[in-house]
Amino acid sequence: MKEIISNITKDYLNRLIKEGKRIDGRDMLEYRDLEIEPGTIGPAEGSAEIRLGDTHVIVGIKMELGEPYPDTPDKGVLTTSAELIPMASPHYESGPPGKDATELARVVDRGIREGEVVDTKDLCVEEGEKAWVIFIDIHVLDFDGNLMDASGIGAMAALLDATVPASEEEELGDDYELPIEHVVIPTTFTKIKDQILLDSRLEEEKVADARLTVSTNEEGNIVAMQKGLSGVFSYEDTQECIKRSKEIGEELRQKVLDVSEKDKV
Amino acid sequence: MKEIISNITKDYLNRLIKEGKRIDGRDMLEYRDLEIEPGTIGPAEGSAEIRLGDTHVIVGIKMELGEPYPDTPDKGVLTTSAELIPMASPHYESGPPGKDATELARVVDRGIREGEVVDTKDLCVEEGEKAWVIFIDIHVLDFDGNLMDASGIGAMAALLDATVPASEEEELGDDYELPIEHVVIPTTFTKIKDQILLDSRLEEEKVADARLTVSTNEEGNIVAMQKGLSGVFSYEDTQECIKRSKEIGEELRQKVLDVSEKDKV
Amino acid sequence: MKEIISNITKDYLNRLIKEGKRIDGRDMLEYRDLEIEPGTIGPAEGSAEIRLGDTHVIVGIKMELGEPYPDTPDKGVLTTSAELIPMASPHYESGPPGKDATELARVVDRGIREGEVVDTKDLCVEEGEKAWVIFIDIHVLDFDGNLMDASGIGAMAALLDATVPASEEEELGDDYELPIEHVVIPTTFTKIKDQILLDSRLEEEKVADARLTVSTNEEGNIVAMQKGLSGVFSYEDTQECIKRSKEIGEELRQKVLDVSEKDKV
Amino acid sequence: MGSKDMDLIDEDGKRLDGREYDELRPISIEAGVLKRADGSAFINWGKNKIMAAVYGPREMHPRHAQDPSKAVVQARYNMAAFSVPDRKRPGPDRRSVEIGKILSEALDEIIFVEQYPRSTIDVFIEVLEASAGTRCAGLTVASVALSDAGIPMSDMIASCAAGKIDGQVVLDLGKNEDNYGQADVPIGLVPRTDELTLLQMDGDLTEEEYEQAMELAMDACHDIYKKQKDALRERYSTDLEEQEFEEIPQEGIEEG
Amino acid sequence: MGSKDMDLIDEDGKRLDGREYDELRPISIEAGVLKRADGSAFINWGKNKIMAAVYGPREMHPRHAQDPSKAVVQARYNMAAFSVPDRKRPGPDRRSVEIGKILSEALDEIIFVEQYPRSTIDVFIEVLEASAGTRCAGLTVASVALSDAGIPMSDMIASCAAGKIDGQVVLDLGKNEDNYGQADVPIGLVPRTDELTLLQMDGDLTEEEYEQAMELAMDACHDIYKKQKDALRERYSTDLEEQEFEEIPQEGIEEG
Amino acid sequence: MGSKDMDLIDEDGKRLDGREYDELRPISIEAGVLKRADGSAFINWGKNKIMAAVYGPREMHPRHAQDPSKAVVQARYNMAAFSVPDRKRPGPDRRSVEIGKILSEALDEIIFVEQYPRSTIDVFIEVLEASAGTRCAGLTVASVALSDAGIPMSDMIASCAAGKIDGQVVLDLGKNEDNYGQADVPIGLVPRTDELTLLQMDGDLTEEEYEQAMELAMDACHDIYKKQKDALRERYSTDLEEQEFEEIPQEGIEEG
Repeated sequence: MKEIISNITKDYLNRLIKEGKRIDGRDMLEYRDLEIEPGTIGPAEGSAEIRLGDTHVIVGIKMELGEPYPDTPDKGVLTTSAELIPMASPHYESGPPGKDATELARVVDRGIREGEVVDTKDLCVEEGEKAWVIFIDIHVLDFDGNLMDASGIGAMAALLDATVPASEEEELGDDYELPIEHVVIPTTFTKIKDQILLDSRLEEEKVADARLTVSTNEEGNIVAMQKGLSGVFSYEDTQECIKRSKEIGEELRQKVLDVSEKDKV
Repeated sequence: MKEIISNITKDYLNRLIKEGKRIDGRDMLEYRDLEIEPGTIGPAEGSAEIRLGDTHVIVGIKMELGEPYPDTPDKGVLTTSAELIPMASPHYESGPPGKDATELARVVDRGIREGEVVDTKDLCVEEGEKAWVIFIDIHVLDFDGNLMDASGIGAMAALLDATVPASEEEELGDDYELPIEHVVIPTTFTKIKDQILLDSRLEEEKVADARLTVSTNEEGNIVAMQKGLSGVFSYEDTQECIKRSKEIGEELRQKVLDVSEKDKV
Repeated sequence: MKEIISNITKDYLNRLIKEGKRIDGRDMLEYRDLEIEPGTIGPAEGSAEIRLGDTHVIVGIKMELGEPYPDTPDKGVLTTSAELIPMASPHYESGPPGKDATELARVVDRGIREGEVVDTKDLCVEEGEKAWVIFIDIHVLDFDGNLMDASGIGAMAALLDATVPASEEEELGDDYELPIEHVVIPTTFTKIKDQILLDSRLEEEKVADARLTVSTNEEGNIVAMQKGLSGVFSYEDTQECIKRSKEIGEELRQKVLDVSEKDKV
Repeated sequence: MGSKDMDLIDEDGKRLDGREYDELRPISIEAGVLKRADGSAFINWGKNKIMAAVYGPREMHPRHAQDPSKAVVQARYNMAAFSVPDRKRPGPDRRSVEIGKILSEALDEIIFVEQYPRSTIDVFIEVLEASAGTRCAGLTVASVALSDAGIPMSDMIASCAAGKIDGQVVLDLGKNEDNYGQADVPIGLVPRTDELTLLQMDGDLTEEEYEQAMELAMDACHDIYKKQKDALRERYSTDLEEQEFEEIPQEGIEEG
Repeated sequence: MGSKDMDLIDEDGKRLDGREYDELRPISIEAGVLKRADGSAFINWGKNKIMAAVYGPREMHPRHAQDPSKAVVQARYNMAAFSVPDRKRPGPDRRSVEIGKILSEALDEIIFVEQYPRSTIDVFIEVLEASAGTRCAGLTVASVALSDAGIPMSDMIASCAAGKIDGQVVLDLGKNEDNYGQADVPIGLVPRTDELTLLQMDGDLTEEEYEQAMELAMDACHDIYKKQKDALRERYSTDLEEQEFEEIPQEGIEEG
Repeated sequence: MGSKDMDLIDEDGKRLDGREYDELRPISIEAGVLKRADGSAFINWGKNKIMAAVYGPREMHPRHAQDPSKAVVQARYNMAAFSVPDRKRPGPDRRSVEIGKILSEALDEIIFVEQYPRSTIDVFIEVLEASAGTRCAGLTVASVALSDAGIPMSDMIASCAAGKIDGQVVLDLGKNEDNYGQADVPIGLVPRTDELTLLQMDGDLTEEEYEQAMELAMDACHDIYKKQKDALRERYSTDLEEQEFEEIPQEGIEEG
């Protein structure tokens, strides 16, 4: 699964970074162009197509009636899946989700769940018996780094696009917009030697020592974090990432709301 | 999975065919001896043992009460499975069905389903709630080519042999014969160089460029077709196969009805 | 999976045994020290930790309400699983249970089931609808031979420790001790050349030709047997093993009852 | 094919979506749409949205599956969970396995596989939105992606289906027509030779109806072939305008 | 073993199917019944119908599973979905895995495995119809198939069970006897040495009952052994009469 | 994190189990508790009971997964079926896969992996009883097991969590606090350098609360580090007292 890189390229990238430069000319804590297109998938209850540089992800939302969990009988159910299909990278393989896809799905899931993005109480149809189950499916078509953000922002935009198909069921009334309470934005940093970079491309991820995803909501609170890879962050590093995450999160949140044609939630 | 053959044998077979001959002396569009023995498996609701030359297949029918599909609430359910067990060939492996077994099961299934062989309306017990589920299981014991026909004809004969075990359930009345509406017969052709052969043996399949299965019913209509392998057929080839399929299908259909001790359906 | 041993060690062990000696100085039909500690696992309905020499096994009992089997509508359900986790031996691998784990679970299961250890009639809540399902999970932490006995005795002790959590369900009354009717003790012999050994350690198992497990109950009756490995036993061998199994079974049974603080069942 | 309790052709001979009996749904194809893949293409066919990517020729793993005389063409047909009204559970079902197999065989014919012994050419077909006819659309777009990848081929495969609805033979069944029609005949054609590399049929057809269906479908494949070539032409002209920003020393990149 | 609410022996000491306590169900064995397999045999034992096929010795895959000092005997025990009253889901369940393991071990003993290092000898046992005692019938027919394949062996394994019903020790339990009896003891015997390569027991037996059961079962194994040898004798005589039609140059056929 | 319908801190500022806000649950660690493993340790942390075993460095299989430049650290996190109130189905679920991944990464940092190219170092973490904080307890005990195995390391990882309950930042959430609290921040620390090899966070924290949580957790990690070192010291002193009975010629034992 791991993307491999030659020593020549590695040296080149490390030298660039030492000089304070990135391969595409960005500043260290600058984001790539982000295109968000909601509603591209007809049969989905909600969807969003994300292009973050050359990273291309589609997130689709499907809803079905099911049983609530026994410990939350008055709430709907959220479930997030990610497939790293072999279309997206020569190193992805067919088959059940591996470790990377599992981590990706769980990190996106926690951002949405712990950030209380969806008002799941509004998804209960009959306490303990029937509730809407929301499937968030992440489909990665082209992989040029930073899947965490592309997928997490895609999930957020797809949820904002989603409609509960109540009218398809008997006696459940009209369709209604999925009730969204918070807009959570993940931002992912990597550390290469002593330098912290935001929104890394694939080549940068290949040489990264450590990775940190910070998800914040519109109140500027932190709702989820995930460190990855073998390297380390200092406590001060994490403080720096959190500050930058709040700033850029604010911008990206506004962009997501704009394309969704929604005001603040 | 693919059966491999040496160049010597390949050349020999190609030379034979060029001379208009087959390894067992048959004409190009001639069928092998077909033995059909219905009812060999006691615990099955219906069964048939097929010997097509040295190809040896047993098809068993089991029935259980289950739920109808939501889109056909007033119909029973048909489901076909095939296992290419390692007993039948040194190249088959244990484990879940591979591509060949999957294609085999689906082609047999489509012939029966699209040919409307079984009156599935007669298998509904309670609309939307309870219906008979018919399991057609194809068990290949010995493999000398043309599994499509051996399995498809075996499935047809086993269905004609089958009894719905209604008396085993409460308040469902007496057992009754599975209601059969059409008798569908698949016939399979291969193309080797420019020659079309009917009912190929294993060695012939090994050198075949392309394969075509045509299934017809007692009205002489085509109900299913499936082309396989990498080679091509011309449109005219397919017309020739269809004509021959109707002829030989008529003969085989009579044979199936004879051993089933049934008149025309 | 199979434990491999060098020729030097093999020769050494064979020579020892020819001289009537074992690697740890025991007599041929002598058992190792057996420690049984019931109730070590808090969340389990019953548990026991077994140390048989350096073999270390934990057996946990969990209970859930479920459906009885259709052919025994008035009885609870027993199900036994074993995992040979890679912690316990460098030769165990992650993944679904292999042949050895499957045989282990089934032999333990048969001893309990055929020995009618649990009064399963007392576990039925509503005939044909609801009954307690008892999960016996065998977790092997350290493997120095004779898993059959360590696991079987551990399962017995865990069952004696178990409480039916009736009070967690509505209208099922108070918790009650799992009703135990018989105490079944498995004892396992190996045959190395012409010598029969009781309770073999790992190195002995590695050179063993054949293995025989005999399970007896408090009446001295045989309730289950299982021969394993490629070698043979004579009929007279099996008679000798049965006699010894009854003797040592009596001792071990008393030990299990003692630690369980129970009188005879 | 389904039951017949829906009128699929109106009094004027028009179909539900207003098409004539011999009219294709709107088709648009774009080549070269993914960065990582060696070749790629995207097709919009009616309401079908399908992406195809090609990787290879590359060394085949596991080795015992290699063919010492030629490349193995492996097409994977996969439906996204959200591509259909009722969510599809991820992972291959039997239908996907069969379609992957017949698409692999259909593409194998046109590729000069002998040029790449011990290799694999992987073709990934992802159905993002499905609305009847995905295997034909998938085969069509996969051929373009193979060309985009520069795989040596004798031709492309153009693919579409004809079928029978309300007793009449028509081209390119839409979703309701597929559900409530009486027959469907998907084909894959080598346009230069008019040979068939894909042929399936379901339903109930007389010999004459079969022949009508084949004529409609084979004609339409030639139209589709034009769209495939246009997409490639468009792709090459775009390439000339673009300038890649990034200049990583490419000779140094190894892939594990 | 099951509960006891069924009378299994009548006033005259006869069993449900009219057998005496020491009587086997009818057994017939045929060797050499499959074309592809290197050896094969079919057994009808009461209402059991079981086919066995042998492939090998052949190179073992994967290689890391090879034993450099001997052949590995791998028996697969499989029940057809339709072999039992309630359809069995295809694929190995825990019971099949265990039976495959103990049958592999039981057969290993008699095969000269040292003659074929790094090889596998595969024995496929397919239960087409099951009616109590399939593991014994399977072991019996597998031994014949191994002989038919020309695998060098020191002997065959003959196998049958004894058990206890209505408090009495009897031979070869039938289906109801198995369901409602009190014990079952399947054994596999090397007839020349009277050694046991298979031994299991379920239920409740005193030492004396165990000894009675073993005597019944061991005696019966010698009768079964005769039937095994007869099947092989029959097979060889048939061979002399047959003429193979087909004359493909066999030296040329390689298998991948 | 869960809803908030439970009081988790009383009027005196004490938590449900009587702890202060900055107090760890009782922790005891024992090293060298398994015979077969190359290294092992057991931890009792509150009501968590977790065993860790280390095998390796040993040759990695399959070979294509080997790294020619270093050892691969593979941690497997597994919960016993009986470790939680509702029986956990055996086999890895998504949570276990993720935790195994992040623990592997957290441990990799401190091991001198370059010393063992093409090898694997396997760390098995078995949760026998689970009661909030198993990943931290698992990482802590795994570090001890690695030391016990004699794996060359730059340091150990000490791990614990801080979180927020009833609006207050506290150390080491217990089970009810985890279920009904508002945030949890598990960390893994390299005590010598105060660097973070593990960091996750769930819930809702302001920047200030995050900083309070980190200070609590980092301080506590230094206390835990002492317990880790004590466990190893205890282990070595025990070793000197013990005499192994058994004297098998060890040079002869090969492992396949």
